[in-house]
Amino acid sequence: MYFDNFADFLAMGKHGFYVWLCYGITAVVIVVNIIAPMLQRKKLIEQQARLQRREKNNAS
Amino acid sequence: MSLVTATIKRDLVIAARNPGEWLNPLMFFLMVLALFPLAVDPDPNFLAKIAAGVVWVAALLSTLLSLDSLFKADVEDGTLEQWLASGESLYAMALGKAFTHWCISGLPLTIVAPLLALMMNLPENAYSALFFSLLLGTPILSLLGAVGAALTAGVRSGGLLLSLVILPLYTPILIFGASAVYHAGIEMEYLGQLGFLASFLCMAMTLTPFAVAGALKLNLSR
Amino acid sequence: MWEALKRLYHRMGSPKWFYEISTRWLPWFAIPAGLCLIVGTVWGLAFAPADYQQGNSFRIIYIHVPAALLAQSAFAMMAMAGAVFLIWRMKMAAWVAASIAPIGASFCFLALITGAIWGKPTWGTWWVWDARLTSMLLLLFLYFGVMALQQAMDTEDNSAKAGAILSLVGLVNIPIIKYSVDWWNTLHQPATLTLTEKPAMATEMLIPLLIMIAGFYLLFATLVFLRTRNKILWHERKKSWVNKLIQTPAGRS
Amino acid sequence: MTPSASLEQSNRFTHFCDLIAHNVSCERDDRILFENLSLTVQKGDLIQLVGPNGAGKTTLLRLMAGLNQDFQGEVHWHGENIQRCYQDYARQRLYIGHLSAIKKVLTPLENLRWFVSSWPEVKEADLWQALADVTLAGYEDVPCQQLSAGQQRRVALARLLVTPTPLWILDEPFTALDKEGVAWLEDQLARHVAAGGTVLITSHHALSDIPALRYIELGMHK
Repeated sequence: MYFDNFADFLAMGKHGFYVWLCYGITAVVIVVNIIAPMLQRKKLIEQQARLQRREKNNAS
Repeated sequence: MSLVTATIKRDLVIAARNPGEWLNPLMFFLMVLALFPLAVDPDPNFLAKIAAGVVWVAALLSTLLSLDSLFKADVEDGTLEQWLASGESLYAMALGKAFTHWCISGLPLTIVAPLLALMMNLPENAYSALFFSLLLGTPILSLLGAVGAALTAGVRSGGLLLSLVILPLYTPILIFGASAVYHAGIEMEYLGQLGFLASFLCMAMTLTPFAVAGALKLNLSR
Repeated sequence: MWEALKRLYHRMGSPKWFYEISTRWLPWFAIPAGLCLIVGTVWGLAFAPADYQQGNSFRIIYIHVPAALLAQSAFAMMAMAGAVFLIWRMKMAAWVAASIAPIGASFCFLALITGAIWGKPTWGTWWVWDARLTSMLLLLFLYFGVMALQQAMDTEDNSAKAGAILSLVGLVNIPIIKYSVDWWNTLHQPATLTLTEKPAMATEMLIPLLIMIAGFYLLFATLVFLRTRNKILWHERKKSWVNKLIQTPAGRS
Repeated sequence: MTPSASLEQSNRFTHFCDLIAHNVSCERDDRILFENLSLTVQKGDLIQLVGPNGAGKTTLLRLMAGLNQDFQGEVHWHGENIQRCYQDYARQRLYIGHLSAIKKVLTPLENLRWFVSSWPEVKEADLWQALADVTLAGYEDVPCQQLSAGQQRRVALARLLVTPTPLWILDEPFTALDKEGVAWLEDQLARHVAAGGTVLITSHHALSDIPALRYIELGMHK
């Protein structure tokens, strides 16, 4: 480990704010990029399943 | 007379009968130029320093203004369909249209710009650079612009989209054009920049018509 | 050999095949991506030495550089997919291109924002018209243009074609833009402290960077898979294999 | 209108080749317009495509004209795919879409001159005669924006009289025409097929008896 203790690690030698801000934003962007298509997929499937049920009901 | 030359002639006649088509961008050019001294600083020395860039930015914006209508009317009234029906190459047609656009936007601008540069207190030795950089640069603006105009011709509010699509592609021309004028103003060599513009022009003349032709076909499939 | 390639190509063109293969491949991209990102981040943040000039702010490089690299190559990939669609009219390619666009744009945005944040401690200001940042900004505009066109036309096919044409024009222009911006930058700014340019990077700094780059590319592949799969589901929603898939609980996960 | 002229021309189109659609299928936005449709168009044919709105009449017409390449199957002319001999094909067929490609600031004569620019053999005097035949004598130098919709349509249709093509492909040509105009156009169609020409037409208008008339009905596919 490059840093002596955890507080030093957080402080990043006065640059903590910038470094952690960057990593934070990156994490948010990545998570949004992962979650968005997953939610979309869920919605798609639910929508399609509902449509199928309706068609089945209409047919019978 | 082939359809391409006939179309160039026809479009020029139309522009002659609708002077607004080429006068409005010119007026716009003048007005944008007038805004800078008002908004920033009318000090002659300061104006001389920014003149090169301002003239080029204004030229670029006013070209953009007239681009929106380049293909729109032709798409809407069926002219485009007739081009394709004629069996004439769309590549030649794209070059022809870009040429007409340059005749009614870039060419008048190139002629007028040195006069207007007086108002911006452009250094004396920069005039020839301004003229030649615009002479080489504005055709590229028309060619690249034709790509954007063809892509957005069928889109309802295409004007805004057009600028979004085209402006990033315009940056190299702006950089080299403005820098040629700036360098000439401080008595430095500027042939290099003009050389770049000339080579961009050659590239644009050979490559962009492909993209324009492809984009025009999109507006046909109905 | 040629026959095998042709067969592979035809299979790639089949949405069902792509969906099934991506189901199998997805973990093989997602898990290494996660591992690389975690290892790279921890290594880069905690174990790599600080830069002698920039101090710890230099650790932003582990995001900035991979994001910038990825944003550029994603544009190229998007243009290639667009070309495949234009030439062979393979719909799959159009869907892949449409999936890449927002992902590429978000990495481009990341590169920009991390560059700006990094600029504050390095240059003392959030934004400097640095060559790299400027061309990144223009790349972001290009992405926006492509994305806007991909939704602008009245039919989906035409929108995809328009986006593909612009991305190809953009691909030809990117080197020109980059060159001109570099040239302009050296002209107007005396060589000051640049963000990332270093003659040689120490190995203990370089290794986590390489890991992060690998992680970003793997993540990118995962994200493209996720988005393309959704597009397949939507376009093939009337086909029987999708219907079957929806009815089975396994298909939902 | 000059009845004697076209009778003399009887069988003037000796070189007409069959236009054949082989198993063409077309879908738009996941909807099948037609499937495995085959159609042979021979010398002297007058074929009217009929069917409800959205049945794909215009699409079929456009792909027979070579304007639309987004379909399965092949269209042959002269035994060759029309896309492969497109320039030759384009010179042998006249396509008039429902957009008339008339520029409003130009006069009928100027518009007509543009239309025929792909056929250098057409003489200026023919254009004047054609405009007189569509009862636009005296309007030659009036900008088209001052003409009615029907008159503008006549300008577009005046091309039928001057372009020397054996194959006419017309999309809804009766739109906006008055009674006399309709009669005139029907007469022209009859003359053209009698002279050995060929017509492919979409129209909701019921054509009066022309011996050569055939119908192709397009239905609505689900």
